[in-house]
Amino acid sequence: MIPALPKTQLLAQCRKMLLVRHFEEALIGLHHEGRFRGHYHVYIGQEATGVPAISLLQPDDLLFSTHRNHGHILARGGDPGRLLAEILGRRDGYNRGKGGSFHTSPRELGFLQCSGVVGGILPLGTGAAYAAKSRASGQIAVCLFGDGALEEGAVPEAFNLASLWKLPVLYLCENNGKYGAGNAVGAMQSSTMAVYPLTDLPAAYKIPAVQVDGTDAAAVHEALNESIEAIRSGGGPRFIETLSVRWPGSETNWPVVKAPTAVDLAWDVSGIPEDVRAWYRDSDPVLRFMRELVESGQADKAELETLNRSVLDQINAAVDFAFDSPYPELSEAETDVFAENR
Amino acid sequence: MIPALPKTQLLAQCRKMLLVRHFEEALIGLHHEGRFRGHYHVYIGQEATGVPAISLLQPDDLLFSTHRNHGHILARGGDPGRLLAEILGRRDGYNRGKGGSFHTSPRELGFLQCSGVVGGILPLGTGAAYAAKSRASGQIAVCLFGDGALEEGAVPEAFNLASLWKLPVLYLCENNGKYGAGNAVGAMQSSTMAVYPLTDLPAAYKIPAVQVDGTDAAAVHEALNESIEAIRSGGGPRFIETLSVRWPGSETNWPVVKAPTAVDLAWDVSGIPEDVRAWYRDSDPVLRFMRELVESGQADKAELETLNRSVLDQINAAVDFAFDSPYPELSEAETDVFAENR
Amino acid sequence: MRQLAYHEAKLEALRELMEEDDRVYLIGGTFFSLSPHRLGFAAVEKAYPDRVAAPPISELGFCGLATGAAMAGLRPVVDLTTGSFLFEAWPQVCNEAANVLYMSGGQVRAPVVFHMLHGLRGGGAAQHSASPQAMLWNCPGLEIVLPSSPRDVKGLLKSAVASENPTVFIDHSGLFDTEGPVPEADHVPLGQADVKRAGADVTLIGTSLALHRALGVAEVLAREGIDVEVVDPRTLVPFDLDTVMASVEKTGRVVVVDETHQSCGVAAEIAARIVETGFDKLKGPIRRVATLDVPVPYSQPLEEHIGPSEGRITAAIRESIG
Amino acid sequence: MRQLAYHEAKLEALRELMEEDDRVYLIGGTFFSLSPHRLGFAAVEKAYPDRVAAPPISELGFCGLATGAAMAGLRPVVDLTTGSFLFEAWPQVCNEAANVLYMSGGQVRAPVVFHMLHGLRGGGAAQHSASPQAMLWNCPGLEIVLPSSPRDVKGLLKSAVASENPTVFIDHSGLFDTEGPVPEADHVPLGQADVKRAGADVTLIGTSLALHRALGVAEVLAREGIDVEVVDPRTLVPFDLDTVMASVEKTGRVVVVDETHQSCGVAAEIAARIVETGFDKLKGPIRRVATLDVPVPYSQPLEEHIGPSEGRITAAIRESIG
Ligand SMILES: Cc1ncc(C[n+]2csc(CCOP(=O)(O)OP(=O)(O)O)c2C)c(N)n1
Ligand SMILES: Cc1ncc(C[n+]2csc(CCOP(=O)(O)OP(=O)(O)O)c2C)c(N)n1
Ligand SMILES: [Mg+2]
Ligand SMILES: [Mg+2]
Repeated sequence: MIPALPKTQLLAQCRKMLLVRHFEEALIGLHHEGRFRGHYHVYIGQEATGVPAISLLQPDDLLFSTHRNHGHILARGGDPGRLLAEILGRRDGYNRGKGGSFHTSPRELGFLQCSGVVGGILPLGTGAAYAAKSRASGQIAVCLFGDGALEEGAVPEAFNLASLWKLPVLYLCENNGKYGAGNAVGAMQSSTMAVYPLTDLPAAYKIPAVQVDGTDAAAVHEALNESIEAIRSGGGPRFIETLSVRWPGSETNWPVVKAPTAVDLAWDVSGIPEDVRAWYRDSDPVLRFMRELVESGQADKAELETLNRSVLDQINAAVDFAFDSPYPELSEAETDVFAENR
Repeated sequence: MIPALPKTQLLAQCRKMLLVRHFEEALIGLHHEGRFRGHYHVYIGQEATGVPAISLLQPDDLLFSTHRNHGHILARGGDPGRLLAEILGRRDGYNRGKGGSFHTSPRELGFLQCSGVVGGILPLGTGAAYAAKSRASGQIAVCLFGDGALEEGAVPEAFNLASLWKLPVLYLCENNGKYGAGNAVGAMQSSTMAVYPLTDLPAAYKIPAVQVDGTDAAAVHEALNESIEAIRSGGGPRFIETLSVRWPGSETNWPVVKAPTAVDLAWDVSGIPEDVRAWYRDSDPVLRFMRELVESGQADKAELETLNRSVLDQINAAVDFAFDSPYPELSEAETDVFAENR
Repeated sequence: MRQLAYHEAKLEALRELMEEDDRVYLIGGTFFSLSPHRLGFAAVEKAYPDRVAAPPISELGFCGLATGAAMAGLRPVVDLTTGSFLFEAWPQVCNEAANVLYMSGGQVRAPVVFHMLHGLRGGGAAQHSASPQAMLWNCPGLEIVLPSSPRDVKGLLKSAVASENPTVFIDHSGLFDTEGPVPEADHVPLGQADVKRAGADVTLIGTSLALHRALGVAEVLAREGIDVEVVDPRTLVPFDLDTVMASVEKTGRVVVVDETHQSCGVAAEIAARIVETGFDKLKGPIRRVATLDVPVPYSQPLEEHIGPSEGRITAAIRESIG
Repeated sequence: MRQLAYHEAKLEALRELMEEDDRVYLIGGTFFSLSPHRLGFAAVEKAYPDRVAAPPISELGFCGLATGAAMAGLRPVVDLTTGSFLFEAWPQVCNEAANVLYMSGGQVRAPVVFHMLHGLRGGGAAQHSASPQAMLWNCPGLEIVLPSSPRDVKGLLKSAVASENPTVFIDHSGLFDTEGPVPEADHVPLGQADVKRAGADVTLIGTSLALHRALGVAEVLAREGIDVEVVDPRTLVPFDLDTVMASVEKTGRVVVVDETHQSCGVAAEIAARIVETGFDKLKGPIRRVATLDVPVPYSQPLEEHIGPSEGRITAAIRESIG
């Protein structure tokens, strides 16, 4: 379902979902063309989690993400040009080219760290919440991470601290492993996590925890809304697990786009290669959102086509911007090791 | 209650409990006399856990303990002379003086590591169980550790591995914090652990977990018996939490004996200083065991007095043995860094 | 000038920090481990109950928490008690705190202080006696502070907390009862070595407790007419090579005394820098007096044997002046 | 002699180990990270489904598990993929595995192998590019192996697994496609350095991928008549100082090329040992070409700039022969 919001907001969310999707598809294309090196991870399939979730945060809230951060940055209003420039290691990237894909982290948007260490942000985000509570700033901290993080001991340690000290932190666990690789058929039990459902782990630490369908924007909106309110009113940490089905393009370590996203796919997937068709039909959150927008009368296909084209234009401009950006000066390699002490 | 066992076995358990108790009291005395240096932790108050628990293991089972290991070693049949020699850093210590109190670890008794890193043995013990299962040796691994260990991330990581791979390991968590320092009055909730009861944590990992009174030898015997059987028959890991009340002599970091243990204290605590009397009356597992032995007709006080005297004699001999043992040669400092490769 | 014990100067620094800057939060430990001086800390705890937190036994978690809190505006000081327990927090310290400023391209600072005691402490054995400063020096992005005197512990602790960077502050329990002058209003910046004893014949470089052994040996050898200059770098990062080299140029002979294990230890780095910068000034090899490359034994005579003892320092100096 | 690629020789070692010793268990990873050669490992996995385990993302847990399994009689080989993830397991590796033999007084052995890739890998950035061997060299009780050739990777991997001690086996993805001779029945013991190129003018010491850069530079300089000897220690612990010193005695000039960060890095220790042992043989300072003391930047030109590049090696050699 779509969230109960005014049309302008719904279209803004749709736009962001398309922005994420097209950004990632373009990125994969650029990588296949050999136009940048390095490992990267795409957010395809999780757009209906990140976009509504992040739309509910305040401007001064503090965000932490992982290697799968592109979607979060764009959902928060990040500039695709500067994001791509960072992924290319260019001077105009958010981190001046020093961070790259995993670590792009726009401070101006409230991002404090995007860590490539699985589980690493949970203690950090819990600490940001500690600062917020200590200074009564009214901020909350949000940790956006994958299901795999719960296998790292850092995570239960963070849960314990957050629960004991009633810290204003939201743990948003994006479980993209539903029916995915490594999982037993027909079950959600992962081959590498004995705790099932995952919400049992935070629950053991007395952190209220819920599961929602991460491809259902309305469900995400509602769960987040409730949790954020509880956190802001001093209720301590909350945990939300959002479920999505792994995008088949990421079955290998180097993603492949077999079916570029287009508006009409929302109603007709027959043109999509058979081996991946089911995902686009049943599990694609962007196509679903567009379908629901039309079904609920909030938009017509033509509007969506216009929106989609404008997003594609924006991506093209971003690609140009990023490739026009030069590499940093070599001297940059030796700056930012230490901040100057006063 | 006392376990349903033949008298000889009950007296043997009583003897071991007294051995542990008198060993620790003697040790505290020696430390106060300045006859050795270094930090150490005593097992007083937990005798009715370690003694019956360890009596149920097979000779080739694999044991792992912590800084609070003296009781485990003696319960397993360790020689108090060699244990004390180790604590004094002498050549005849189990580890030739290189380990000390925390790390005394008689391999011949099945001990593989006594670690001073809180939580450190849980991955190790889980690994020994992995070896046992891999080689179908029939052994089980036993990790003996305190409630504090559950605060370390290593522990949930170990739980996950043991549960996923159905490893033959027993996690015996000795919670000596009942009503103890750092805990809220009248509750068992620790100020440093949000999970309560502690068994909720292994349970989240689908490890069957029970709580028992760790000062009740029969309860410990029964719980261990059942768990060990389940583990040996391929049922995977088990978790047992035993509850005991922290001995008041260990309220500071350097223990103090305010009332040396004697048989008749089991029936009359009036001679014990008032500030610690309640513990000896209500929570002392050794006095309780002796009381129950007599009440159930398995022994009379005179037998216990004889037993007690013989234990004290053994301790005296152990002290002499340990102090007669020389320090290691200085060249020993540079051996055992590496085992020779063939 | 007033004289204070090291533990008094350190406590004074903690008190003043709490008083002067409400962004300072203390997390964990007693800052004096199990020593009786921990009672002094209890008073600070009582005075600022909301700004002193006793965390669970979760070093990885609470070092990460402190780092995140620093990113979000606090000035947390974490006490890990023993340096060995820093290992538990290694990924948060070496892979998060140390990297965030750089990998964010200068956007995010993590002005956190990690405090701990290091080294041979008398019966600490293999698992409680680490001196992690050498490993940490191999991890760019961390400042490393090693006070050795009452004046330094106060001044450097205040500079560490004032610093914009993650700083590892490493004490030694063997220093707590040292006495020395502590000026009322004082400033000891990071990155300024201190010549603790002037001399002409040989340069002895040492930090923390080992520095005191070096000073003791220097006094004894003075009676024989051997004039030892003792230099205390005080901080490894930043490192004041100029002061060290000024001494080396004068003496041409160098002994480095240090409690980290020898291989890839602090003494190795100091030796390598001196060779690179002032090979021509050297009259002979640089000698290292470090902890032997063995895990720390429990037994007292063995523990004493492996450390940078006065006997080994004396021998190294004698060899050095040939 | 037959020629194999590094990845083939390594895979052959893994296969033979599994075949020859049923105590060998493989835990984690692919032993070839994300490279296409991981498909070769998939075949081993298939052949021994009960002896190859895919653990959760719990490096601390599974390194401890492997260590405990080794104590109890197995010969586990753990793959951590990237050296940076060894940080997660630091307490189990440096405070449990490294210490158990010593602190048990020789009673308990932990013959476990920790395998990982190290170093600058092209876009790994600050958190995926660690070279932990320098930090590990400061932790007594661990053997450290750094192969650089097809022959060495096979021989050393077999020796590492045969060793009675915990061993850290450190690969570099940049080596996988290197070709070289690999004798059918071969033995490469730990602790034996290898002169990879004989020369008379200057001694170049290097390990792992950096060794190949050193060899490349040596060939180029040979055309100018500069005759470089290239020595590969192959293992840091045990370290073959004799072979290194034999070369130093011949040339009197030393450059150490290494990919760990410079401060307290591998080059520092090698330099310090040479100075201690053979100061009189040195004609000038020992030069280090190590990774600059900065976190690893993502951007390609910056990453190339901070590593031990051929340009920097060449410059160091030229300075050295002055
Ligand atoms: C400490 C650590 N161990 C291993 C890895 C390698 N790694 C990168 S992504 C990943 C899987 C993470 O799964 P999940 O958290 O579910 O995130 P997803 O990629 O599915 O979004 C792993 C194991 C890592 N980055 N950090
Ligand atoms: C990793 C680590 N952190 C901190 C310590 C210091 N320490 C020693 S004992 C102890 C308390 C342990 O409590 P518990 O596990 O309940 O054992 P108990 O002493 O109560 O038997 C602590 C924190 C340690 N040894 N290891
Ligand atoms: Mg996932
Ligand atoms: Mg306890």
